[in-house]
Amino acid sequence: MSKWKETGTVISQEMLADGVYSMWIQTDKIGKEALQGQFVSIYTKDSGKLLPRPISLCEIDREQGRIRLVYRVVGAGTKEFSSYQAGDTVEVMGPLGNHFPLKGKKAFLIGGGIGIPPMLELAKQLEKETDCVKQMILGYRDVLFLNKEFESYGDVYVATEDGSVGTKGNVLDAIKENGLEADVIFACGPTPMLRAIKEYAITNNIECYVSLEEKMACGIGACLACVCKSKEVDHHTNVNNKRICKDGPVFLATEVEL
Amino acid sequence: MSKWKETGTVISQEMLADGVYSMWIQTDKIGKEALQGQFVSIYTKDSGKLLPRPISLCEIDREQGRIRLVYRVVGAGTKEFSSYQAGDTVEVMGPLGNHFPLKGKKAFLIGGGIGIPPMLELAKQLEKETDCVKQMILGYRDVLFLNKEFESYGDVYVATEDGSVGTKGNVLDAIKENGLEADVIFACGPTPMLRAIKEYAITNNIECYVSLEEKMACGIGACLACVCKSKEVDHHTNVNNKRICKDGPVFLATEVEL
Amino acid sequence: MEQLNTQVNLAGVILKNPVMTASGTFGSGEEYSEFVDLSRLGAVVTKGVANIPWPGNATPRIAETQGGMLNAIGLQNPGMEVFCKRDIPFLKKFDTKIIVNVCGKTTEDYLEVVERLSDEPVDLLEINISCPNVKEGGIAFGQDPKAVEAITKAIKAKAKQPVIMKLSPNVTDITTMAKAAEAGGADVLSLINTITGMKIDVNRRDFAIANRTGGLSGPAIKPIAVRMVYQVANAVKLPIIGMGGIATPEDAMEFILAGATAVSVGTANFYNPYATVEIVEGIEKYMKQYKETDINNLIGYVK
Amino acid sequence: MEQLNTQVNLAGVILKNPVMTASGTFGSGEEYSEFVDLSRLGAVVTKGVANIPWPGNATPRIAETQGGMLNAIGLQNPGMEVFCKRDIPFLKKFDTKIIVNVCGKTTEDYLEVVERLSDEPVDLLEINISCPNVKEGGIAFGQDPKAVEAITKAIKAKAKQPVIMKLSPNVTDITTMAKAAEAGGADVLSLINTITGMKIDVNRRDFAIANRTGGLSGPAIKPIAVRMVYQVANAVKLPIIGMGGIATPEDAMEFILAGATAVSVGTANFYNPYATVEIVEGIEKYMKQYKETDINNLIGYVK
Ligand SMILES: Cc1cc2nc3c(=O)[nH]c(=O)nc-3n(C[C@H](O)[C@H](O)[C@H](O)COP(=O)(O)OP(=O)(O)OC[C@H]3O[C@@H](n4cnc5c(N)ncnc54)[C@H](O)[C@@H]3O)c2cc1C
Ligand SMILES: Cc1cc2nc3c(=O)[nH]c(=O)nc-3n(C[C@H](O)[C@H](O)[C@H](O)COP(=O)(O)OP(=O)(O)OC[C@H]3O[C@@H](n4cnc5c(N)ncnc54)[C@H](O)[C@@H]3O)c2cc1C
Ligand SMILES: Cc1cc2nc3c(=O)[nH]c(=O)nc-3n(C[C@H](O)[C@H](O)[C@H](O)COP(=O)(O)O)c2cc1C
Ligand SMILES: Cc1cc2nc3c(=O)[nH]c(=O)nc-3n(C[C@H](O)[C@H](O)[C@H](O)COP(=O)(O)O)c2cc1C
Ligand code: FES
Ligand code: FES
Repeated sequence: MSKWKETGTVISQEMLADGVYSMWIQTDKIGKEALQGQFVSIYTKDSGKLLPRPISLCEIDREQGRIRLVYRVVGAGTKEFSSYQAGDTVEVMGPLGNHFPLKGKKAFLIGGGIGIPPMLELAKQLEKETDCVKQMILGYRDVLFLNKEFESYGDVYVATEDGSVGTKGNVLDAIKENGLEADVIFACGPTPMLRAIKEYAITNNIECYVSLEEKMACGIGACLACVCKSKEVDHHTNVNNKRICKDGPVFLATEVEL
Repeated sequence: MSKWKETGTVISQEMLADGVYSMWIQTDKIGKEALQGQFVSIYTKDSGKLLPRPISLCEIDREQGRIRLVYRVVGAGTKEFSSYQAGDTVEVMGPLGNHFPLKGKKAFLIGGGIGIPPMLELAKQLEKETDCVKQMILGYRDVLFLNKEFESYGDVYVATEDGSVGTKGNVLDAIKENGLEADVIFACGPTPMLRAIKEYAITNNIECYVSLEEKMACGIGACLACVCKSKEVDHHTNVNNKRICKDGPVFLATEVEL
Repeated sequence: MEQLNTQVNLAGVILKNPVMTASGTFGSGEEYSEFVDLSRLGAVVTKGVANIPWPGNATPRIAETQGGMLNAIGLQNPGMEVFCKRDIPFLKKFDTKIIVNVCGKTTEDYLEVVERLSDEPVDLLEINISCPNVKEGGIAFGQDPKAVEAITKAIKAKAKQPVIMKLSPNVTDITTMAKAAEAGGADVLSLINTITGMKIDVNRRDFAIANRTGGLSGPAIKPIAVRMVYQVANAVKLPIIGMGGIATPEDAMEFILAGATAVSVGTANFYNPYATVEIVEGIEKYMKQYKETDINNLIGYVK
Repeated sequence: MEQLNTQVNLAGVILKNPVMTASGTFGSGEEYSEFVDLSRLGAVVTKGVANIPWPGNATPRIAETQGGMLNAIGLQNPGMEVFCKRDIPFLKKFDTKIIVNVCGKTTEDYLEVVERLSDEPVDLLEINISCPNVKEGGIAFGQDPKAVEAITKAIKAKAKQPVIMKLSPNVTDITTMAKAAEAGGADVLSLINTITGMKIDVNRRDFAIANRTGGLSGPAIKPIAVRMVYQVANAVKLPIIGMGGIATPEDAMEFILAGATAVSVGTANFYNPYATVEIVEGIEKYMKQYKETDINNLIGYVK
């Protein structure tokens, strides 16, 4: 599969919740090739900031070559992106990384916080390509976003830290509270959450895919900035390291150390 | 006189000739205090470029606190400025430097290339405050700009390097060709032009004011980046250096070495 | 919440807060006093002063680089007599500490200035030992530990005020220089001075600044400066004044957490004349946000 | 107009143009071959290769800084066996020169790699003598002229290919190191490697990268790199490969005018994967604009 760096055009920009934005971008080639679970590198226009901001694909319109990013403003780069309006240009490289496999009979799609967005395209593709029953478990601190959009693909279970909506606690609490079961897990979110899910999956003998994060420079596997520890010696690196940007971001939970 | 750094608002942006732009900026305080011959420092929004771009005031609307800049795109900073549109913000510091005195019975206002703009506000103020007869001598490489706007203040003589309009040659050629005379000269433009004008002024015993340029950092006299050689030991620096940003940009031609 | 304590101690001199100006970027304060109230600052550090007036280098003296700038002003200064008569009385009008930066070509030059300043109302002396032209065979004082120790000793023997030695970053191991200054009796260290750099104008095919090389400053060099402050803070016992690319309160905190007792703001003044006071205010905000009442608890916090 | 000559000569190896990749930023070319045709480049310089696989440092390994970045990858590499079997055959498919960057912890480590490569189709060896952990009491080989000369000699005694010594900028006087490498028999010098820096996250109150310090690269360091290339070009007779912040054709020309025979593009690849080929094309445009038919006339033009 090929990759490109192109100048995309913003189609729409919308605030979903305080500090969380949704941006659709028209690309030339990237959107036509991208798959669920892949990400893109977005570049600031400010020459003082050199590195890519990796953002997962929340939705992909392959027909029209459009991608949707849902992101939280955490620093200067995402702040710049949130200022873009329809018609503005944006530098995008992608599609990057591997993708979630479309498999399973009964799946958990687990997203924590800003790890929720990539689950949307996954839900859409599982719906389109498989018969898999999808159970979305979404964990938030407090304010909800994107949860409504999951409803057409299956049952949505929400956990909030403060208990203001759904289960009080984390995504595993929501699974327990609702007595849910699955034969495959797809998860993206903060590392402590992924660690707990991995343990849960091993205990319950469930196949589990996690999407990881790390600071990136090249985004394509060349610089070795973004590695995670792997259980076995990796084929490419010849050491116990896997490149999240290239060999991931999606890994079988059992092949990486969290 | 005070100085400020403020966030101005672009009122209009217009291309006058290939690569030469005219921008009106609404300021809070700067435009209310500025005088003919002063300049402002404009800052890029790009964090990779730290230093000010000093630009002369081409016109000042003191009533409304507006300033007009006419500038040529020569590098990344001026290129960024040329992309600003009405409503955009722009970082401005000023008003900076000293100013042209309003004096003389019969004056030459000489501008060479992008040294022409500051002569416009000078012509306006001489018209308003004095009885001085103004003869504008404007030197261009080829394409003309701003020349029409000078016509309401007196006779305009043009010199072009290629002879396409007016006198073929430089501003001094235009003065000779038209047999012009003056008791005071105000000039701004490239150093070789100023050097020739200084010599002409000395030969003809005419009081002559020149506006100089140098690379600047602080723009307010603190860093000593922008000095020119002065004939006498300077009162402030205690050496033979004057600060163009603070003691200038306007100097009596006889007090500086060109 | 308790009162915030932002006071820091530099060799017995108490600064109301750790924010100072970097020598050479702030004149003697007069020009920037149109933008900021100097009484809000911990200290004002003046442009380098020599025994006699120096005309400095030819122009262009500066050039912009990405995220930074090069300068080769060449230590232009009016000489100590004019400085003492004009600039010190001006600064005395403000409620801030006065630190005079001293430069020279020979040890004797430095000593002459130090002696001239001894009865002036100056709080600290900052000795710039990375001037380009000095007698020791063309190697700046600041690049040879023996020379650093010797000149520190000589100055300490004459100085009435506590002495800050300002170190050059153009060295293999900054801790060697810091230890040499400590051995020579320095009271405080300041770092970093500019890093030697060069820019070539590819269109004119000539050096961008007349002096060929110049000193690199600004945000571009901040990671180098933070590293050196951290190294020195962990190598000597002296208080450190950190500088190099500080433009925001977060930048200042980075140096303080790395081990700086005070910080100097230089190049940032050029693009934000309000920078110093904004940093004073931002440090207080940071302390409140993290519920820290004494800035001294944050000095060298990150180990 | 005559044909342009962009060929340059590095110790007898003719590069079709002076544009190369900087070690460690381009892997072994495979990843970037999706963006650029490697046959357009003067040479591809590989990531550092050691005698055995190295796992590198803990993450985070990088941090962004203004106009630059810090990295402490820690020379992760698959070891020379996998490298020779997989990466060299891949690169041989392209019409470009192959330069292998060699790293090691001890002199013996380096020699083992150099010997292993001696019968491989490699054009030049680039020896990285600024690894953080080496046996000489913690001081990198590259910061001591005696060590530079000794290791250069040792490598030259074994190497079948011409040897490039890659110098560390973290030194007081880069010309001393350059002369030491020349005395040791180096064929070519490359500079600069990264400058040691540090970033502290003031919110987490911790080092931004796990290794605490990292190497600063990118446009921020360009003025320092140009200065060092200029100094070395005027101190030794060897050809120089210049690098440090090159992102545009103008940047490349700045190094060439300062005295570099070839240039390497590093950090710029990360934000512009097409940078190398754009620079190749831009240099040709520059030559045409200034009616210069031979790039060799521009090497060291600015004196
Ligand atoms: C594979 C992947 C997918 C991601 N998908 C999303 C998403 O869909 N939505 C979303 O809001 N965020 C996502 N992130 C996190 C996102 O990359 C960061 O929030 C963003 O880079 C912050 O940039 P900034 O300039 O605002 O922050 P700053 O803190 O100013 O950034 C400074 C530097 O750190 C890097 N950085 C900061 N936080 C992270 C992080 N969490 N992961 C990697 N690099 C980081 C930046 O890229 C930049 O180089 C993803 C990260 C990865 C690795
Ligand atoms: C007092 C004064 C008044 C000026 N008035 C005008 C004016 O009315 N209209 C106009 O078009 N230009 C004017 N200039 C020149 C203008 O400052 C430069 O053209 C502008 O700074 C170029 O910026 P850049 O980023 O486009 O170019 P770059 O070459 O990318 O700039 C790089 C650096 O060099 C500096 N620089 C480049 N050229 C000059 C120059 N000629 N003088 C001083 N600094 C320079 C820039 O400010 C910047 O710091 C004036 C200069 C001075 C000193
Ligand atoms: C224009 C300019 C002039 C300077 N003059 C002096 C000086 O006279 N004495 C001195 O010790 N340092 C001088 N410096 C160095 C600064 O004090 C400071 O050490 C350096 O610029 C790094 O800080 P910054 O990045 O905040 O500017 C000068 C720096 C600049 C930019
Ligand atoms: C992520 C990264 C990894 C690097 N790895 C190596 C290496 O393995 N060997 C080496 O000699 N230099 C290495 N370098 C240094 C570069 O080759 C180059 O000297 C330096 O980055 C300056 O060039 P630049 O500013 O264009 O990046 C690395 C640099 C970076 C940014
Ligand atoms: S970011 Fe370079 S290898 Fe992943
Ligand atoms: S630009 Fe600083 S003194 Fe003029």
